[in-house]
Amino acid sequence: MAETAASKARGAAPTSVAAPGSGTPAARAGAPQVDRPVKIIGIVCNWCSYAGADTAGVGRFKQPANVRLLRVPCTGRIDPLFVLKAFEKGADGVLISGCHPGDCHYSEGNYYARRKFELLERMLHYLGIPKERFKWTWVSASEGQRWQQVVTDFVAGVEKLGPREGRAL
Amino acid sequence: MTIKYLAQDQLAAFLAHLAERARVVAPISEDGVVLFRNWEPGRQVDLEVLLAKQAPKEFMFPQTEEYLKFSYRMDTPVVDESAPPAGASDDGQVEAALPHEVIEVQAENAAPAQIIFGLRPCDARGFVQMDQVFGGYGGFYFDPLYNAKREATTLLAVTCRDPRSTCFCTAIGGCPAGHEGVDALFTQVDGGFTVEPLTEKGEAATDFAALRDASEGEAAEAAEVKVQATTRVDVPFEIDGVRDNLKANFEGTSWQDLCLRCISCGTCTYVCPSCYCFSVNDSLVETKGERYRVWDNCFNPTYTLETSGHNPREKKVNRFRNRFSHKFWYYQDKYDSLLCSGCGRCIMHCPTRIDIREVLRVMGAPAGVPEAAGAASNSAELPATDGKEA
Amino acid sequence: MSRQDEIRELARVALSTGRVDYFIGWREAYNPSEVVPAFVDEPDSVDQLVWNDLCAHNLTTFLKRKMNDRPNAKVGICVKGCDSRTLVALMQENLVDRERLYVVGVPCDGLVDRRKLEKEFSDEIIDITTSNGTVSVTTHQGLTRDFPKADYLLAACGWCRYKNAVYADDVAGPPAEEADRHAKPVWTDVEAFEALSDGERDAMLEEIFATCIRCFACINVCPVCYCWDQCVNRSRRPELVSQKVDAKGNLVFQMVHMLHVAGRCPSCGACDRACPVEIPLSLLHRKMNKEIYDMFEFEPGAKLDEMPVFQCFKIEDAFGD
Amino acid sequence: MAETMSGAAAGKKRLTAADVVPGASTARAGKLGGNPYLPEICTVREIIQETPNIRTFRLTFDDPEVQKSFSFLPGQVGQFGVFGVGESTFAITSRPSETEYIQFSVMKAGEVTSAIHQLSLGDKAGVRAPMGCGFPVEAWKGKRILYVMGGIGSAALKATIEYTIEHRVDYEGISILYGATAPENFTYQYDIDQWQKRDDIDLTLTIDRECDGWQCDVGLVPHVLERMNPTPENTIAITCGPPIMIKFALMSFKKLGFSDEQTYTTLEKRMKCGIGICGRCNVGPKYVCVDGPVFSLAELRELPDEL
Repeated sequence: MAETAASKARGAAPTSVAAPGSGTPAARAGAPQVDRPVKIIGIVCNWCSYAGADTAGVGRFKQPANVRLLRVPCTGRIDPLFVLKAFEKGADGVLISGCHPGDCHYSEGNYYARRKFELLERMLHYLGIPKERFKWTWVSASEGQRWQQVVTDFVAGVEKLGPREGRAL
Repeated sequence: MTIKYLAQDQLAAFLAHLAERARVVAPISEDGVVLFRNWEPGRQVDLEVLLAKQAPKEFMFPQTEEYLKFSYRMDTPVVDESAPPAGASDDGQVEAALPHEVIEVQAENAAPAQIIFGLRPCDARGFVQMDQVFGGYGGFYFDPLYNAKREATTLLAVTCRDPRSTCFCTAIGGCPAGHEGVDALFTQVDGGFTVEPLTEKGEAATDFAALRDASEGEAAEAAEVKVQATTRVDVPFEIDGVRDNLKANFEGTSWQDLCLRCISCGTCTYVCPSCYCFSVNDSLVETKGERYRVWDNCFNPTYTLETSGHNPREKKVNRFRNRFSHKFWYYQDKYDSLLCSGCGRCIMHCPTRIDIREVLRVMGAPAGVPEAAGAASNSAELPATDGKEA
Repeated sequence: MSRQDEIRELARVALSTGRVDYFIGWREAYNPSEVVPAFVDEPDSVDQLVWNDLCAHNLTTFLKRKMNDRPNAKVGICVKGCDSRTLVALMQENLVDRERLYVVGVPCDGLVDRRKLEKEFSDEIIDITTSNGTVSVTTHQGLTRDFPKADYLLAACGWCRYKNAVYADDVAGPPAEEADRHAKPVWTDVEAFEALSDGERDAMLEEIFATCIRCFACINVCPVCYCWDQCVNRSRRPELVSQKVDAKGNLVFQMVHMLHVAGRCPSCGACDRACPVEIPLSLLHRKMNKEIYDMFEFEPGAKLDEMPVFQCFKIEDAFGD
Repeated sequence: MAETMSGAAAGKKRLTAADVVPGASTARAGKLGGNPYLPEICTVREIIQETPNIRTFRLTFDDPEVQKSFSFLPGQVGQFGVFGVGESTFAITSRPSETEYIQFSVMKAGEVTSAIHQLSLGDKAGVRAPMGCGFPVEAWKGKRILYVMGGIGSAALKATIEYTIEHRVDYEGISILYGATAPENFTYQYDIDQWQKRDDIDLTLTIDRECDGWQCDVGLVPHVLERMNPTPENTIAITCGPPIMIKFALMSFKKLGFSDEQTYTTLEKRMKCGIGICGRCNVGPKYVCVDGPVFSLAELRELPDEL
């Protein structure tokens, strides 16, 4: 890495990487320094995944309690800003779920949504949010067991990384 | 007061000495972008680039400044049955209710001692101009947030040896070696700086062993540098009558032509040493919150937008006119001072290089003249007169 | 005829025949090293229009809603290849009225990065001229130095594949020689940044965005960002984007801008050039376009008959699990 | 040395931060001695539903000292807000002689007013008051006062009406023309009843469109005003209401022969700081928050047309 993109863009010598304070990335990327339960925001559509979570609850499927659900009418309503804001305000993970493609209550909301989420996911990785911390998937109203699986796996993934200590986001 | 001398190689030691008792702020280059930043031993002060991208006003008037902290108790308040129910609004919407039992409200105002080194006399003059509005001038309100920082700050300015073509401080009563607001004036001469303490604060800040009395030759050189610099600052417009002409030209059609290329961003106001407008916001997370002010600017379309949807300055041209009228007319009427120190940053950093000098040449001239000259956006602009032959 | 003369002639004809009410091009500002947008409404005034290596302004910004106050005027406008893509992006959304528009395509061989030249001097630049691939720069003190143009191109010009406008009514002079438009785009800058470790990227992004002052220059200059007083970045209640100016909030602020123009932003670079504190926003919008290309093989604003990718979908899209 | 710094302020003493009483609001320590950004905490004591979307809030300052010493001029305003949402400027609608409470009438419209409408009895709110300039009621002694108001505009004039009624003997006459879109949209119904009973107040009520059971006038305020045909002689006309009503009322006054010097109105602008600093409420060189909200038409005539 001879010259970084940013310093190149600013037309100067590549000093930024060695800027003060940046000398400890390894320490930051390593084990969690804060000991607290991870906080996860789940954004789910009203018609499928919220109902799916409900099904899981009614079925008494055991699942981790770290996820706080935010109910929206449709995954198509989820602005990528919601996810960015969640991370900015200190969420350790964000989980998005809605109706399976083809099953959208509004016919096509999730078709638009999946294009957005795919881009968002790639941008988040770029901004330093690893894939374990952001997941988007589909869970229908009847898939209580799938909801349990999705949540359990996701929380386990986030817990492995621990609470997030990002600088940029 | 006697003129002192600081050798160039003693500058770092001098700043380190200052840093022991106060925060030291200086123009520092990061990837070629010069900004006022905290100086620490080992960092290079950049005085070669004449003007840092932004004036150092953020150290007196931070871009985001929390000034009130408050907290709520979560107890359920006793509700009188006869009162209208809270939360249920008239249009039937159910809104999230806030907990309303405020238990603490505290004013916040941090003002540690700080020393700004390497600002220019125009930057210092910007503070003097802002002092009027924040200082309760004319019986208006006194702003404790700004003034606490202002009083805790020492301004060590450096004479502009090589003014830019966009500088016009002399046109509005300033000078590349101006004293207004400056606590001590440094002037670059051969091998170092002459140092003139101008105030008690300046005396205190420059009380340092490595400073010796300047020789006659050094003092003479500094005087010559100042004279040279002053003669090289352009006088692109005549300030006399600008206020009256702006008033007379308020409805002038040339405003429209001048603002055509403006994109209505806030760059000019945020790099300006004397623009001071702000907005106030509250934030509340669970039971704790704060009230803070954050820079705002008159080019922001929501700046004057009222709840009813009415906006007194809805169009770009209204907002554009307001900035210049405020600087050279409204402020003068109210505070007996201009609100511009002639640094030219708004010209240099405007994405479309809107030229305040051109605006004043056109709108600050007697009514009728610019229109007669063709009004067109472009023909009114004169080429910079100095510079090329220098 | 030089390209500059072609532009002047096309403008003169359009103005004198009444095809347009005013014509937007470029002209010199207070010194020849600064070029600014010019609005010409008289055929006699067209000689102020210039075309040189500093004409970086993307003039399509001035076609945005609420930017200027003559909603029904007929407008003539100069567009370079990159600018034409923002124009097409606006047309794809039916946001400009083609009936009122007269577009002059200006073939472009790459422009000079004034800021890169500024870094070579502590003094102010007052004149920049180019001939035969050499840039001559004169400073306020009277110093003149030459630089090879190839080393001081705007970053966006280095990987440009659209030297000619993708949409124009008339073209000023012969087309520029263009590499294959259908070749794979080059993303070396983004790839260099991606190659950094997570920690390094994180630290750099924080450092870069800490300097943002939220002046909204990037947003207001962006030709495809037109919400003005409705901008979500200014919303206080709900406070969707933190109104406090700090590094994290600033990154969210910029990301909101980027994601809102996703599929419509062709990385024209207007935001990078407008930023008064020189934040390299290309790090975000170029990355975004790299991913969009990877996902859809789509380039924003390249074809009139396409829809921005986030305003449509295909049932067979293969994203997610 | 502070003096030397502000050349332009020569002759006027420059304050320093030491002159500000720590932790004191301007309500405690005066306009120049306190922190003008610091609100006084108040408790909501009474809420009156005036119209479907207007409520009147009666508040007491939590500090009895502040409550005791609080005074204001009719027409002055205050910043009333909910911590965590923000503050807005409202006319003080209590009687200037009232010592027990301070009162604001708030129409639900935006962010802050919606939050204010959620306040219930016993809740705390912040108040910075008084601010701005009031009406020159002293100078008006011996004159006839004509109030012309519409809708929520009554709030801006309420304190002044009460003041002139309290000092009725000082004024030659009091006329009130009050218009609303419909009967249920009249504020201060309880006070209107009192005013109606008095024969030394000339009260005219009007609604925009006729409706069942309505006894008083029908028609838009400016029309009714012209029908009333008040004499401009020794009269001060004050108007407040929706901008469009003010505009036409002012035209009517002109038609009726009122001079600009005897016509007053109050202006409204978006405000933040309320103390003449944040910059947005200016009309030319005048700041509505500190130079207003009360302006005579003669003063307005001097200002650029940017309302």
